[in-house]
Amino acid sequence: MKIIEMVRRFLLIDLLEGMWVTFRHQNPSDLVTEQYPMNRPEISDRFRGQPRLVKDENGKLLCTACGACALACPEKLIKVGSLRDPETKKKVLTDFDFDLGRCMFCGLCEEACPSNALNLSSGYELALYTREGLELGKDQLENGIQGKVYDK
Amino acid sequence: MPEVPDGNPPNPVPAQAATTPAAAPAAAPKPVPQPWDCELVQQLKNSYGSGIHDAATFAGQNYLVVDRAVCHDVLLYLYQQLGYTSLTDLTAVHYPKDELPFEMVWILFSMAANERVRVKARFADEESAPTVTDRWVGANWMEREVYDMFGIRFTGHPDLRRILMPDEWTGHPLRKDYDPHKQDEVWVRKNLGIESGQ
Amino acid sequence: MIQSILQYLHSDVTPGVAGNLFWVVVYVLLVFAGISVGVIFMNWFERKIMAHMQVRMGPMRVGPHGLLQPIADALKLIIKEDLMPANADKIVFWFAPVCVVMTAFCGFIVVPFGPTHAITDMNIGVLFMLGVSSLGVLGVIMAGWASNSHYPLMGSLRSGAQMVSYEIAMSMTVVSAVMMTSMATGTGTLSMIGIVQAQLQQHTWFAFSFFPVGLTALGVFSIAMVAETNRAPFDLPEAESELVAGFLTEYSGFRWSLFFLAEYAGMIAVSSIATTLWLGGWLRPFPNLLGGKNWDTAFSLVPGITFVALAALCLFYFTRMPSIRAMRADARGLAAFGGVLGVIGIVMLLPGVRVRVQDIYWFTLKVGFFMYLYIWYRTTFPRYRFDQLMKIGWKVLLPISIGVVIMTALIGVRQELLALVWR
Amino acid sequence: MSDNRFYDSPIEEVAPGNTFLDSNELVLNMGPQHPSTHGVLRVILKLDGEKVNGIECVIGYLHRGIEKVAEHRTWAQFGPFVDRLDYTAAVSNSLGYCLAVEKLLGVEVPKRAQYLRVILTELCRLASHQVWLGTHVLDIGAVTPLFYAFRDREDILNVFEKYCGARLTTHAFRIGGCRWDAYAGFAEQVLHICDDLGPKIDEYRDLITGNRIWLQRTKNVGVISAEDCIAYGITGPVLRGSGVEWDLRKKQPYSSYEDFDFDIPIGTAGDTFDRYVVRVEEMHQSIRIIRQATEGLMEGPIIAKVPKVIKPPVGEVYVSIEAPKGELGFFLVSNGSAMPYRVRVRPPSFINLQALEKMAKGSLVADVVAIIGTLDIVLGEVDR
Repeated sequence: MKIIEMVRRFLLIDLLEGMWVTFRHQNPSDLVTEQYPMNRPEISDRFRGQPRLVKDENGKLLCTACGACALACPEKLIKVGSLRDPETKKKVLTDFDFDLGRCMFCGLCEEACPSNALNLSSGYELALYTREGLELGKDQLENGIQGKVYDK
Repeated sequence: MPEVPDGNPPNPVPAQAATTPAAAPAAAPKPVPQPWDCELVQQLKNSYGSGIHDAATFAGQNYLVVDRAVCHDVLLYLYQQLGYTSLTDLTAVHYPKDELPFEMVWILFSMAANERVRVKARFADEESAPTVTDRWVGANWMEREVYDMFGIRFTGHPDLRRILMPDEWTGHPLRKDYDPHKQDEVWVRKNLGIESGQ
Repeated sequence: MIQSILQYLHSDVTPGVAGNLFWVVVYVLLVFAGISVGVIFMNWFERKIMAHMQVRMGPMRVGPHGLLQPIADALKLIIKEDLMPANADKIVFWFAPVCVVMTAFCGFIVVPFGPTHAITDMNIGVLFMLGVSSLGVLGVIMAGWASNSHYPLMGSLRSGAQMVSYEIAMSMTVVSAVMMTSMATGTGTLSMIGIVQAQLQQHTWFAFSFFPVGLTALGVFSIAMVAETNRAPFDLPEAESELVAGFLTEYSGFRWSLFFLAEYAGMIAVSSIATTLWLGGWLRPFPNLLGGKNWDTAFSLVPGITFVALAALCLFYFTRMPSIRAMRADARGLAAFGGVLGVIGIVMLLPGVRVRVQDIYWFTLKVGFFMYLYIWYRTTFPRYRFDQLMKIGWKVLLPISIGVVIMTALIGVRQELLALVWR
Repeated sequence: MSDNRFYDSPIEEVAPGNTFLDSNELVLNMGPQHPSTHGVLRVILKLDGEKVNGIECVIGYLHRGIEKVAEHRTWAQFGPFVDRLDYTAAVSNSLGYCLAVEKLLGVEVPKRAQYLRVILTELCRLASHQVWLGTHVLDIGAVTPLFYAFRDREDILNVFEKYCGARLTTHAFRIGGCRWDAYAGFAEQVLHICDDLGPKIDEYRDLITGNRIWLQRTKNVGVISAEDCIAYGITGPVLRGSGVEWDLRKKQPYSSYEDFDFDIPIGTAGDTFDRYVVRVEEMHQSIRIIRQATEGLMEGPIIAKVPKVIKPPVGEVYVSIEAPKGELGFFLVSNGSAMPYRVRVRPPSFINLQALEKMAKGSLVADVVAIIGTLDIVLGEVDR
């Protein structure tokens, strides 16, 4: 046993083993990286990304302006503005401010929502040129951030 | 199914199915402190008498409330006689309204008995606590942190400086009277060159 | 004038030996440009090979498969702001990269890319090469000193100690190869061309003569040369995880790129020594065993065929490129690159050209093997610690190399020895 | 933090204004921007040539006051913040915090949730150890294992993404159990990782463990004895590498760890190599646990009945778990309101890092880097 060890050491077998591992991996089928804008990663269903206000079949917002999300938010970055409709005596959503720049995508707001009206969707390309652009209003939450689309 | 006109569609709703849990086991009764009485406590009481204010068990965890005068001796006694060889944690809690506002907490641990015990002692403001670095080297940084965050000084500590905050910072952030938005404006202006670090 | 220029084409000596100034200048420019291009593509190869060993793609964006990446990098480095630390020793800081590049390129004066493809042939060629290449350490120490900063200082001191200690083992093995040259003729030579011709005469590469002495010498040399050029696993002077970038820490922009150029040129230079001394330099495989006119022609076709094959590969991948707008420029670039390679390949197949080019081809191939080893080591091995590095240099490589010299000498005079014993 | 300390510190004996050349010793300032200090750790080294004569850590560059933040959030709202402590093992932090609050509330977590927690926490341990392996080996100079380790970590992060929608700062568990049930195909994917990872870990072994350079660089480097470990309060793989068979998962089982069969790997010499072996072996043990937990995953509820607004009774608890870095403890003080009165995190990295001084003194510069790597610190946790 000792002799085998010595022979292995003398013939640099330990180093050659490691070199064989790296050599083997040159096989192009071992590649794992992707070319991002051309290959996009698969996003899971539960992904917590860009916040969206959900609409029902008739295109009406599900939000009832209860403010549960604003209460649940650890960063207190959600501000819900509402007016009481004089006819139906129901709250109507007027404003929904979401400061994405401070959001940590913890998902507590969508958890708190009783009507599943707020959703952290699968959008992940949220980079913008200004901080102000990250202060999303109701419009952007409804229709998504209308960023510039770049093409090579 | 709700729909969104463009951009990234919202995730399917079933992801939230778990928010309405099925029947779960009934919650256990809320824990309350029970008096803790065992040989160890008796030994301590025999040695230190009125120095041991309280010995209790809360949620299955034992703790001792001791007088500040004997706290160091109690800790050493626990180490030497009762085998609580490792200091798991050392921290403080601030109760600004109390007469003795700072409560030091030492969490000791005995590997042989697989048991933890918390030792607590109250200190007045501006009062120094005894260091335990003479027994546990690892207490060095923890005591520095307590000094940094609460302003409790430790007598006999080899190197009592701020550890997490900058050296020249004024104020001790984890005190209850330290507002979360408060900062050392002079330091921020001088060292960061901005008006506010917020 | 023109007559003498044309006359040289019929001679079979190097321009330096012929004393033909025009061709010397041409050769110097060719070698300088060739080495620079070699460094640039070495950079690309290194990044690509390392990337593939590490299951990633490497540069992919600039040009097809990142082929233009080194050129883009070079441009960036030239345009980049050239910083000089306020407390630096200005003159020394300025001179250090110049010194490093000068010494790195000087060595190529005597490197024979073919029997006539060398700038000159010196009778002390190997000695000159070793001497010049070991001067490079001067520039490194100057860089570390002039930066007036801790990391560069430590890096340059490490580099100095390291180069000096590995120089000895390296020279010892060279001595063994030089001793081998005297076997056939009885008179040894230090000339680089002479060493290769000695291998041709002895019908063997020195790596395989006196088995396993030659191979051991090559092994020792190939380890020492890695240390000599500060490459992994002996890259302590620029050990990234310890010294940030070692002696390069304060350098940026063009100055930094000069160090980079010098490092790779140095690698090529020491690999050239190894190739010349042990792997038969420019000689094609089996020049004696597979001798004769037909074999000569067959082997001389190989370079051209290689280039044509590369061109075919490029064109094949051109057809496989995804036909989307974003990739159009890349696809065209690849096709154009293939076209250029193809033209070069066809030119190389011409009878007049192929005879002169094939030496360079075989030489490059052998140097390329060492270059691949460099990259391979770098991807695989952890870095040695300084004391361990010294231990290997002084306690392992030096005794082995001295043993190699003694063995070479003993085997070389074995007949005389035996005669002595028998008598 | 500031330059004043640099000159006031006991290490610095050269008067400002003189250059370091006037002294026999060289003061090297490593960090906070340095390739191998694993974040923003600053280490001041007093060197004699290459030898380290003195060493001092300066921390706090990543201090975000998480303990203060906790006092102004509700119990549930603090959940996402603990992920930012040890960001390479967010799930473990989440488990520790949830267990502590549950202890305070006296809530019994359903069995299925406990098993899910075990699976995810062990996956997280694998991911954390892979980050450690890659960066540690990178510190010692080998580049390639980093990429292999990250490639394999990717599979685990994919499970996290599919389970809870985030890869790094997962916020995976809620007080009382789990928010999400296992997704369709969860068990298959996890078992597939278990099958896959074993051979891949062996591949690292071919690349590193037998390598003579690796052995020379790690054996007898950064040795710390078991007694010293206990005196310093060191926990986790560093303690086990010194030969103390101590693992909270076995000794004080939480979240159903008592159901699973696994070993505690321990070292003998307490050097860098032993810690390396312990961690790699721990990865194999984690795979064993995950396999058992996935195969034994029963049906049932995943969250206990917890009031919407959590108001624990007055009292304090200390609950600790075996995080990948060591014993991660949460000391919670409740005054009966909806917000914690005090949250104290016992960060394993912070306490382990203290031993750097002891371990690195008298070694070489290259060893300091290796020792920082072997302590497996995460500055998010050190500085909080």
